[in-house]
Amino acid sequence: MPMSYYLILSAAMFAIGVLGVILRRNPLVVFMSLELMFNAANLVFVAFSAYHQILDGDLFVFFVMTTAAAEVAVGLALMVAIFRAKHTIDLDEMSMLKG
Amino acid sequence: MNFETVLPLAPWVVFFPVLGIILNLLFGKRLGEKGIGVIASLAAGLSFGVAALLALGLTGHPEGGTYHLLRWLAIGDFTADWNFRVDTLSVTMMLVVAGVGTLIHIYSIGYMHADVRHEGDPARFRRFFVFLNLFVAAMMILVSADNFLMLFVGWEGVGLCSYLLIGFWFEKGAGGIANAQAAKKAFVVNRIGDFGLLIAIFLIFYNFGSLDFETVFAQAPQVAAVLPGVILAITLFMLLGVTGKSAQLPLYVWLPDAMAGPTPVSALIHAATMVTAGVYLVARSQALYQQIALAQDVVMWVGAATALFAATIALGQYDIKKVLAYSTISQLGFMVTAVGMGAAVAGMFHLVTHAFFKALLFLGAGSVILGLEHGHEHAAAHGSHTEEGHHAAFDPQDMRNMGGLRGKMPLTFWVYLIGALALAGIAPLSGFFSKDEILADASLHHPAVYVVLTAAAFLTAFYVARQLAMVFFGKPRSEAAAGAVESPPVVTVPLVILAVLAAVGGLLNFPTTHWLEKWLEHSLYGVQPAKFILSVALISLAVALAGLLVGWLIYGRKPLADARQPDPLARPLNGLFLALENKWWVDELYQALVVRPYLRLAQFLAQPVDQGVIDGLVNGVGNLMRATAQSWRRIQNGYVRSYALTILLGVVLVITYLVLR
Amino acid sequence: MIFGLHPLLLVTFLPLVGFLIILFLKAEQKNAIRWTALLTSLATFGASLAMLAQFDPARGDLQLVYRTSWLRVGGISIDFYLGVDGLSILLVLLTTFLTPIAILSTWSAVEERVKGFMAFFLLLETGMLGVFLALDLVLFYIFWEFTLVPMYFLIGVWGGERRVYAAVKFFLFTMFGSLLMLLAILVMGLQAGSFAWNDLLAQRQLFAQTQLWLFLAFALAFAIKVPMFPLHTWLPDAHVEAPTAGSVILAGVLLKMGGYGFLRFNLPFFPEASLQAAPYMAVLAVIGILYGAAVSLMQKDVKKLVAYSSVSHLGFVMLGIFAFTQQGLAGGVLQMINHGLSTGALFLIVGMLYERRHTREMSAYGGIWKVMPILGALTLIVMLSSAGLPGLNGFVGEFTILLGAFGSQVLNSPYFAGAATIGVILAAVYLLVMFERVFLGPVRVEANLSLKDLNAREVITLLPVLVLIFWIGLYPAPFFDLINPSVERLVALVQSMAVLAIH
Amino acid sequence: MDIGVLLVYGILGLTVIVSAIGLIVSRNALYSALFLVVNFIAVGLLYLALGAPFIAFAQVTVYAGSIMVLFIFVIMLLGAENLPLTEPLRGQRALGILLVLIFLAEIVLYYLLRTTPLQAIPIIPQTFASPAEIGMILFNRYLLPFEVTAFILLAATVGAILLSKHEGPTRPKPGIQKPETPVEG
Repeated sequence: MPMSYYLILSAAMFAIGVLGVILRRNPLVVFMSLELMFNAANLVFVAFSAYHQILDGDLFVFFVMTTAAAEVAVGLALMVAIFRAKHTIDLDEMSMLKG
Repeated sequence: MNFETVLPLAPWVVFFPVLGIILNLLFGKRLGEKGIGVIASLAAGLSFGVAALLALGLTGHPEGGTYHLLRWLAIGDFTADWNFRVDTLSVTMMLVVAGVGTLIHIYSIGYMHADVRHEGDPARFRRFFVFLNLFVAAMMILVSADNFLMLFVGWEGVGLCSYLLIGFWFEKGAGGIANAQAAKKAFVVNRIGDFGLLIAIFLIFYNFGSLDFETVFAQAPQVAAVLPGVILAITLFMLLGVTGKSAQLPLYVWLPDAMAGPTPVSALIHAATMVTAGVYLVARSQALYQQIALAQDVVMWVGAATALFAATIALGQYDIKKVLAYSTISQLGFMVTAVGMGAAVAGMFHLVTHAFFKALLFLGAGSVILGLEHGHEHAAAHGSHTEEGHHAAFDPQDMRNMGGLRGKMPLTFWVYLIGALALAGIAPLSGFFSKDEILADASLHHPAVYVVLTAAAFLTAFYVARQLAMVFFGKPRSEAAAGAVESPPVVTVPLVILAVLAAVGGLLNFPTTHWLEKWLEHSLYGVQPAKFILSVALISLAVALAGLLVGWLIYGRKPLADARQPDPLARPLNGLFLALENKWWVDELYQALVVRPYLRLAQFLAQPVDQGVIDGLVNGVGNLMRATAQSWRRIQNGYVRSYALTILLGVVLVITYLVLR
Repeated sequence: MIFGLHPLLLVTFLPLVGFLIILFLKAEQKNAIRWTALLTSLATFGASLAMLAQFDPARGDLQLVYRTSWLRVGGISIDFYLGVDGLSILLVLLTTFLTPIAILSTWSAVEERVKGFMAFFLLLETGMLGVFLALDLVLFYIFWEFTLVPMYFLIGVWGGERRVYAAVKFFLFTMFGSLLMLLAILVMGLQAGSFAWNDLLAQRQLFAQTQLWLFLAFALAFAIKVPMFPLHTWLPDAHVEAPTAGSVILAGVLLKMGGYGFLRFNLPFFPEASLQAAPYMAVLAVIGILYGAAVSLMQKDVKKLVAYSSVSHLGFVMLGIFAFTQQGLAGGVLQMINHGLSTGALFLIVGMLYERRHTREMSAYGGIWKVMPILGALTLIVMLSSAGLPGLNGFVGEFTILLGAFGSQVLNSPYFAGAATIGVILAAVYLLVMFERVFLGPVRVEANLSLKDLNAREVITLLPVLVLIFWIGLYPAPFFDLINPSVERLVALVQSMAVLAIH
Repeated sequence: MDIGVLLVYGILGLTVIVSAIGLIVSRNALYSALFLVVNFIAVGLLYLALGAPFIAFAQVTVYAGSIMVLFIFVIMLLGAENLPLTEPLRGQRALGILLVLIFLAEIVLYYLLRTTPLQAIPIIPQTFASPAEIGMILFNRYLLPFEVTAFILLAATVGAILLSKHEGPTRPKPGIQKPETPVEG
C-alpha cells in the first residue's frame, strides 16, 4: 500500500476531529473528537513505523494511548464536577473565565 | 601691647560667646536666672575684653593682621578659610558689638526677668540668653571675617538670630501668630538681600580668583579698568544685600515688624549692631565702590531716599518702638549715604554714635514699657473696673496710653532725653557731630543729597519732639501710665552708661582731633580728611532746633487729653497723615505685587500643574494601559471553542508559512 | 582584610547575616528582632568605618577592589566586582549611618509584623550598599532593581492609607526607567565583551556613535530616581505613604542612587553626550529647584512638603553635576550627603510627631515648640540646615554647587546659577512657613497641649545626625578630602573629552 | 496490487471516514460514542494490516473497550442532553469549516511540494513488532518514559477521584486574612 493513502486518511480523520472540537457544544462529543485526532496521529505513527521498519513509532502510540486514557479520565471527572455545579454540560455556558 | 601676642586671641571673640551658649545649655537649668545671666554677660564681656586687647595691640601696629584658624573649604582652585581679620575697622566694630552687647546683656537680666513672667513662660529666660550669645558670636564672625564667605556666614548667622529673637514670643502678637510672621518676614526679606550678596560673591570669585579681602581689594583697580561692568554688577548686587540687612529701600519692610522681639533685642540687633552690618560691608568694600561712580551714586541715593522716606513714616506711628524703628531706618539711610559718597569714616562715626544713642533709646523705651506693664498689672490686680473691658487689648507700647512719665520714671526720662537729643542732632551730643560730618561731606559734593538729608534731619527732630511729648509730658492717659514705676538698677545702670556714651561719643571724631579718622584710615580705602564746615554745622543745628520747636508747639504745648484723641496732625494733613500712619501702604503694595502673585503661582503649580498635568500624565499612562487592556480583554470571551478556533487559525498560519517558505 | 574577609564583602553582606538571624527568630520576639536588626546595622556601620580606615583619600581611583568571576553568559564574563572611590565612599557611609538611625526610629512606631519589617530593612541595606559598590554593570543592575523589592513592601505593607497605590506607582515608575538602562547595559556589554566598569571605560570609543542614546537610557533611569523635574511625582506619594523609616531611607539613600549613577556611569562613559546634554539637564535642574520650592509651599501635609523640598534640593545636586566644574561636582556629592542627613532628620521629626498625633496635616499642629521645646530646638537646627544656613551642612553643599555652576564653562552662563540662587530664598520661604505652622504660634488644638517631649531614645536617634550637620557645616575639609581626588579625575576626563570635541 | 486487498482497504478507510463524520454530526452523544467504537475498531484493523498486532489489540481493549465504557457511563450519568443545533458564536461554523478545508489543502500541498515522494510500505516480516519485541524496547530504551506514563496515570486517577468526589459542606479555605492597618509613623 502506498504511504500516501494512510497519510490522507489520517489527515481527513484529523480534520474531522478538529471540526468536531470547534463545532460541537457537547463536551463529551468534543472529547470524542479529540480521541479521533489522537487516532489520526497514531495511525501516522504506526504507518511510518512500518515504513521504516523501526519500532519506535509503535511505542509512541502506546504512550499516546495511555496519556489519552489519563486525559479522558480527568476530563470526564471534570465534566461530572461541572455538571454537578451548573446542571448543564453546554460548553458555551462555561465561559466564566472571560476577560 | 605687642600685636603678635594678642593676634592669636582673635578667634576668642567668637569662642567666648559660643562657650557661653554651651555652658548655658548644659548647666543653665540648674543655675537659675542669675547664673544664666552672669554666664551670658560674662561671655559677651570677655569678648569685649578680647576686642579691647586687640585694639591695644593695634595701637602699635595699626596695619593689623590676619589669624588663620582652620581651612574651611578647598576644592580645586577655590579655597576659603576661617581667617580672622584684625584691623582697625573690624576691631572698631568688635568693640561696638561687644560693648553695647555686654551692656544689653546686663540690662536683659532685669528686663527679661520681668518679661518672661509677664508673658507667662519663665523657662524661656535661658533660651533668650542663648540666642543673645549666639548673636554676639555670629556678629563677631561677620566683623572679623577675612573673606567674603566667612562674612556671609556671620551675615546669615545674625539674620538667624534676628529671626529667633523676633519670634521669641512666637505664640504672641496679633492672632497669636503675628510675632512668628514678623520673624519669618525678617528672615525671608533678608534672604532676598543675601541672594544679592551671594551673586556678588560668585562674581567676585570668578573675576578676582579669590574671596580674601586683601587679594580682592588689591586687584580692584586693575579689574575695574578692564571690566567696569563687572564691578558695577558686584557692587549693586552687594547693595541688594545691604538693603536687606541694613533695612534700606526697598527691603526695609522687615525692620518695623521686627519690633515684635523683646526690647533688648530691638536695641542690640535692630538698632545698634546687626542692621549696621550693611554699612560695615560697604565701608569694608570701599575699594570696589570707589572704582565706579555710578555704584556710589546708587548707594548714596538709596541711603538718602531711605533717610527721608523712613523719617516721614516715623511721624505717623503711635508705637514707641515703631517710631524708633523707622528712626533707625532713617539713620541707617544717613550712614549708607555716607559710605556711598565715599565718606566711610563719617559713616562709621555715625554708626558708632548711633549704636550708643539708639541702644539707649530702645532700652529706655524698654524701661518705659516695663514701667507700664508693671502699672497695668498693678491696676488689674487692684480690681480697677473701668479698664476691665480693655484688659486684653491694652498695649503697653502705644504712646497714646502713656504721658506724664517724666515724674513717674525720672531717671528713665533724663537718659531718654539725652538719647533723643543726640538723635535729633543737638550739639554737643554725639549725634550732632556724626550727622554733621555726613552733611558736611554731602554739601561739598552732592548738594541735592544734602538737601534731602537736611529735610530728613528736620523730620528727625520733629518726631523726636513728638515722642518725648507724648511719652513723658502731659498727664497719664491710662491707669497703667499712672501706676508706672521706675525700673530696677540692673536696667537703669546700663542706661546711664549708654547715656554717658551717647553724650560724649562725639569726642571720638571731634572736628579738631579726628581720632576715629586716624584710627580707621589704616583699614579703610581712600579715606579723605573730613572737613568741619561751620555754616553746615550751624544750619544743621538750627534745623534740629526748629524741628524740636515745631514738634513741641504741636504736641507739647497742648498734650493729648486721652488715649483716643486723634493726632493733632491728622486733621490738617488729612490723607497725607493717613498715608504716614499706614506707612505709605508699602507692605500692602509688596503683598499685592510680590507675595500674593507668588502664592498664586505656587498654588497654580501645585494644583493644576503638578497634580493635574504632570501627575495626570503619569497616571494617564497607567489609565491608558488599563483602557487598552479593557478593550483587548474582549478577545478572551471565555468560549473554549472560540479559543480552539484561534488555535486552528494559528496552526493554519504556521503551515502556510511552512508551505510558502 | 577584616576577620579574613574583604572589607567590601563584609560591608555589603553583613546585613544579610542579620537578615538570616531574624528569619530564625519567632515573630513574637519583637525586641530580639529589633535588637538584632539594630546591632547588625551598627556592626555594618563599624565595618564601613573599617573600610574607611583602609581607604586612601589621596588616590582618586578605585580602591579595595574585589573581583571574582561570577557568571559566564555567551562568552562574556559577568564579574562579582566591587570597589570604592571618592564618589561612592561617602554614600556608603551615609547608608550604613542612616540605617541604624532609621531602625532606631521604628522602635515604637512599628509594632505590627516587626519581623518582616526588619528583615526587609536589612535586605534593603544590602541592596543599597551593593548599588554603591558594584562595578560590574550587570551586578549593579541586579542590586539596583533589588532595592525596589524591599522598599515596595515597606511602603505597601507598613504604609499609610493609600499605600498600595503609592507602592505600585513607586515600583512601576522606577522600573520603567531602569528597563531602558538594562537595554543600554546589554548593548554596551555585548559590544565591548565585558560588563566591568573599567573595561567599558577603557573602550568607550566603541560607543562614540551611539552614546547619545545610551546616555539617555541611563539618564532616564537615574533621573527618575533622583527625581528630576518632571519625573518626580512618584516621590511625594511614596514619601507620604511610606513609614517613617522608609521615608528616611528613601530620601536619605535611595534618591542618591540616581545622582551617583550619573557620576559613576553617565559622565565617564559618555562624556561628549554629557556635555551636549548639560544645558538641558541644567535647565531641568533649575526648574526643579524653583518648582519644587514653589509647590512645597502649597502643601498641607508636612511629609509632602518635605518630599517636594527634596525635588528642590536634588535639583541643586543635578545642577552641580552638570556644571562639570570641580566645585560643582564635589558640591553635588556633598550635597547628596547633606540632603540625606537633613531631609532624613526632617522625616524622623515628622515621624515623631505622627507617632504622637497620628496626623501629618500641618493645620493639626501649631505652637509645638511650646509643648515640646527639645523637639522644637532640634527641628529648628535641621530646618535651617535644609534651608542652607551658613555654618550648617546645607550651605556648604549649596554654595559650592552654585559657585561651580556660576562659572561653569560647560553651561557657559551665570544665569543657571543665578536662577538657582533664587531657590535659596524660596527654600527659606517654605521651610519657615512649615516651621511656623507646626512649631510657632499658639497651641490651637487641645490634643497638642498634652504632647510629651522627646524621650531619650528619640534624642539619641537625632543626635548623630545633628553632630554631622554641624561638623560638615563648620569643618567640611575632611569630607572634601575624600571627594576631591575622584572628582578631579572625573573633571579631567570630561575636560579632555571637551577638548577633543572642539578639535 | 490485488483488487481484493484494495477493496478491503477501501472499505476500512471508508468506514473510518464515515464513522468519524457520524461521530461529529450525531445529535445524540450516545450515537457519537458508538460511531467512535466503530472508528476505533476500523483503525485497529488498519494497525493489524500495518504489522502492529500489539497496538491493534491495545487499541481495541483500551480505547474501544475501557475508554468507551467510561464515555458511555458518563453519558448515562449526565443524561444524553440534546443541545439545540443553533450556533451561538457568530461565524464559528463557517470559519471553522473554511479553516479546516484550508488546513487540509495545505497539508496536501505540503506533502506534494515539500517532501520527497514516499514509496509503498515494504513487506513486513512476521517477527516485526511482536509483543515480545515491544516489551523488550519498552522496558529498556523507554523505561523512563514508561515510568513517567505510569506516574501520569496515577496522577490522573487521583485527580479523577478528587474531582468527582462529592464535596461536603464547604470549609473555609486557609487563605490570607485581611491585614490590620499597620501603625505607621
